[in-house]
Amino acid sequence: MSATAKPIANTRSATGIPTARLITWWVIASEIVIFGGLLASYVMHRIGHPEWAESASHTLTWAGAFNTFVLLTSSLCAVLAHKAADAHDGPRAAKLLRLTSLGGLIFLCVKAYEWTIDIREGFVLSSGGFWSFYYTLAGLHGLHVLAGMIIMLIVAADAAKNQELQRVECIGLYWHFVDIVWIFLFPLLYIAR
Amino acid sequence: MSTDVQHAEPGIFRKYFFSTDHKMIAMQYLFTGMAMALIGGFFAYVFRMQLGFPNQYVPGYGIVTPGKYNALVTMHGSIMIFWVAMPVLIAAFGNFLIPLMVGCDDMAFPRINRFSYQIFLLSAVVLLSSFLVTGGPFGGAWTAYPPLSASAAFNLTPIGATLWLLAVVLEFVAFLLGGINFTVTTMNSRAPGMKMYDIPLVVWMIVLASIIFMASVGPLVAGAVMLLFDQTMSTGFYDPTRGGDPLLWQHLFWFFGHPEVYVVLLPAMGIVADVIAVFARKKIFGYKTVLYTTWAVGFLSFVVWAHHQFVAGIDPRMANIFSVTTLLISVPITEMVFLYIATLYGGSIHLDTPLLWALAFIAEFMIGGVTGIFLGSSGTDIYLHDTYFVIAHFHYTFVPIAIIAVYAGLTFWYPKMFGRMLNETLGKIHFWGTVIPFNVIFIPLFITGTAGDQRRVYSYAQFAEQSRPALQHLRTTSTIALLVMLSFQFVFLFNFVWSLRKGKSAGANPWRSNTLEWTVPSPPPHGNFAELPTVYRGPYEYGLPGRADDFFPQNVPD
Amino acid sequence: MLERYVTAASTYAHWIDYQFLLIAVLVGFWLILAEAVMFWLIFKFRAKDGRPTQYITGEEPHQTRWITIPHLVVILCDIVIIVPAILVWYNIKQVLPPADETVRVIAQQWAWSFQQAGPDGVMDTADDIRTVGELHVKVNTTYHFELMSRDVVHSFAVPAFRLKQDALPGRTITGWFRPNRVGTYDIQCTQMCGIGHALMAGRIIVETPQAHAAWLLRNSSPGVAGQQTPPAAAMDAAMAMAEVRQ
Amino acid sequence: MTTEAHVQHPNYVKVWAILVTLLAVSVVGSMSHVRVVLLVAAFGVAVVKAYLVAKNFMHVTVEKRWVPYLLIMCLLFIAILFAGVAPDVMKHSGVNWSNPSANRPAESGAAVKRE
Repeated sequence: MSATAKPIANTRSATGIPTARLITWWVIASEIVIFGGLLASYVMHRIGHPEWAESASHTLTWAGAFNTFVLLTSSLCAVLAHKAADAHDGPRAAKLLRLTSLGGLIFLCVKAYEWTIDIREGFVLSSGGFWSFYYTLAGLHGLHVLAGMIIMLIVAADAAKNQELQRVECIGLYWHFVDIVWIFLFPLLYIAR
Repeated sequence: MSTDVQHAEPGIFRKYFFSTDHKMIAMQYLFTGMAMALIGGFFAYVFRMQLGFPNQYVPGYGIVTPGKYNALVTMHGSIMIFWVAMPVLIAAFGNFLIPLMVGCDDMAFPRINRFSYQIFLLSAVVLLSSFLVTGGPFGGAWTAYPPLSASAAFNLTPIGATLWLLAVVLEFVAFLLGGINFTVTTMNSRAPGMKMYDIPLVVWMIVLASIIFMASVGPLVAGAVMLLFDQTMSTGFYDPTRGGDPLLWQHLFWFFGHPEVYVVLLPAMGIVADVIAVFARKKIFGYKTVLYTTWAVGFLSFVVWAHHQFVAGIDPRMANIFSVTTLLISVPITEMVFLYIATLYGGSIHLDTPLLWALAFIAEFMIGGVTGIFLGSSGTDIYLHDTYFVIAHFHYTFVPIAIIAVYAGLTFWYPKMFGRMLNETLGKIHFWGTVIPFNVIFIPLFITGTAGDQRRVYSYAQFAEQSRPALQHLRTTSTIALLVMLSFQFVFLFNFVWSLRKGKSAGANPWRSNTLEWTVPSPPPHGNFAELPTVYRGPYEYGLPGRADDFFPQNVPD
Repeated sequence: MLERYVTAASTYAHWIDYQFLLIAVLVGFWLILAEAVMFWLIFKFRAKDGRPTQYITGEEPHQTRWITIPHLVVILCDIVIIVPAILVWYNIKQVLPPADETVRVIAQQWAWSFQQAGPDGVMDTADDIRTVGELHVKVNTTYHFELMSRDVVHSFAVPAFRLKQDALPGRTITGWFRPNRVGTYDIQCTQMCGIGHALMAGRIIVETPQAHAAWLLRNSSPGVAGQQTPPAAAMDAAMAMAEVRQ
Repeated sequence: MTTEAHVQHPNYVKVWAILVTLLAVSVVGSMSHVRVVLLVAAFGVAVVKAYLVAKNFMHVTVEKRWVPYLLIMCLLFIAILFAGVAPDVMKHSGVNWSNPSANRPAESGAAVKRE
């Protein structure tokens, strides 16, 4: 949507928060309850089933840790992109956003590698409660990473032309949220015994 | 920025199918919802015929077998709640009214808005397509309790169950996008001068409903993913033989399912508030109090869900807590209804069709409300749970919400939507022809319920106590009343279509109303306002002393 | 009040009936009052020429009084309702009186099967009596039932006893009832459990001690009743298959 | 339309360095076999990391007051959900009910697949 075609509704800001950022907050709020519901279900099962710890010990902690590192770093790039956008430096913001989505790509590759190993060892989606939650949680999170990457590349394309710079911050917010989700998934799926 | 690029009249195809104009999207939601309502109504006709005249050939359908009966009641429930009440009450009225009432030219995110409708349409198609697959549509009740819903070996609808689940999830996504859009538009895009308490109640209520939906649906989306994997990938989330727990789904479902009741109730309440204010020529009694009670209801609706599960095998101690919170929620709702009744005091009440509908809403909804007390108090629920008493109770809330309030809204805003007035006589005929049979349908069901008729049963032949002739007479009565009610709906359809062409033209403000949507021509042009309005006062300034005419539009300077 | 529509055949049936009556009286009063006030207002303030609308914000205390006072009374009514409601619940679902007899209730698609101790009065012995679709109990005897399900969620409901409890696969749920009137009463399944849901009927037969003893003797030799597949279930299964094929 | 900078940007690299250090801490802590140490290293650190990201990267603290309240509200609802569900799902027995099938370790791997 090129800037001229925007309805006036989109340009108003009665709350003092720009419309784009406002909708981002609402999206994040609705994501919190989606992930929250799944995590709550997992946690109460996990506490109720101590024997799941045995399955959990098969997960590749180092891979999870490396992925955490990747996401933290990409979050850094995202927030630096936001800083650049505030300085009206579109091209730099675009560069940093592309770097961020590169981080997302690495994350997904590591995940793929990791899952290959798990499946080779015979742990699939239907191999008992822990593995069902493990693949479901990580899979849902992975989908969010993928979606974030795609949107980020689109935003970057605009930003490179110094257009829609306000979107840089918004996609950044979303990315940080995905990061935070992983910050909790990592101990829940890999470390807790 | 120049808006003329945006507001040039687009071509026919873009206009009717890929329009981003909120009014067009509202119409798409409205007509999709009405079409689904016809389908859901037809299902009701079929299974009521089976209950009224057991094992007879049903004209237009045929013989109702047990499996078909289950599918019919399941689809009736799902369609009426997810594909009729929500699209019409929230999406249709929300899309049409919010930009007009807050005084801006469109939704804040028109393309997200269009996208949400397209997903919704897809969900409807997916649902209906389940009638074509082997095994037929899902028949495990709209609550879809696993393991029945999780395993084809139990529900015998291998594909239907999955399609139902997919359709529901898509529908949720559509309304998440739509609801977030409503919220952002109302928060950010209000006309200059429109303060928090200058927003018409109907907008308030639609937005609060969207927020409640957004906050409650998440866990069920997660739960639906788990159920989908149980169905298709043989996981064991809800399978007790493999460390899962069937109760988890029930909790996730009702954690959304109860707030959902208020998600559809609030917009209805808002519509009724606006209609009453206009036709009683009266300021809403305690506008802010209405809002406080709404917030209270919104919060409390998150802590009552397990009253749907009192006898479902939850820990009995929990039932005590949820029983208390359930009766607690009756407090703000009662207050809201009292305020509406008090609004009538000192008005000058014009009994036009919209007001008739609005008053009928309150009168009938009160019955639905008080019968809820029987079910909310855990002691009596032991007996009444899953009987026809429950059915009668929630139809006394849902019919006023999804039928009566919707008619109030349609008859009230029809002139604005289509630029012509509905025929008043036909409107009154339709009103009485709907409301009287409605009571004749469900009062007998209260009695059969107290007599122990259980739900979702295609025939009582197996049950000596339920197959007493006296009870069968009641069932037949309610079926006949349903036929009458359904047949009167065609009066409305005729009125609707006929008035599109022949109705007398409405003009900008036929009801002499205050809110902003009446300041623009009917139907509003693309882009709504010639020049965007400024707001000087609240929406309900009727009968202000010392003014020539008894109303005072929001955009008129003092 | 409920007894006009369905017989009361267990000790706690009346507790629920009284609770029902209490609620009916209280909310009935409020419903009629509110509807009356509403219709009176509609009549009193119908549009008349030359009578202007009054401008009432409903925010001054002397106005809100008209809402708050009735509203406080409503809250009072809520309390009057909730306390006995919880008491009834507590005594039916939460605490179990000591059992004279125990019976095991097993739900499956689409039949009820029951297991109770034979003449030796001990569960899980050779002379246990297993029945399908029919439960024989002694009048004026406190029974505990252990409810379980073989496949999906069912619900064990005896309207005459005002008894209802869902049966969840994997769980064992214990409850009680004390029949106090001889007769034959329906057992319903009140939770959607598949296409045979409407055929999942059972009978509970409340007998005098003598009749019950006689029945025990008739059936006590191991494996008489109920070993054969339940007719209802078989029929339903056949029907189910037919449905799938068509 | 561009955003007028509503925040002054802290030194993000420093924040990132702290986060990575915390990550290392939690990994090292996970080697421990003392349950308490393990849990603190896992979840205590996670909470701190989440707070740092929310504060410094998402600027929640300098956003309009109601935004953090909104997010906290959503978390509160999840807490309510957990509190309402756990007595049935997390526990395997209670007043007049027990859940033997859940106590029996779920057979993993070749799980019974119904046809």
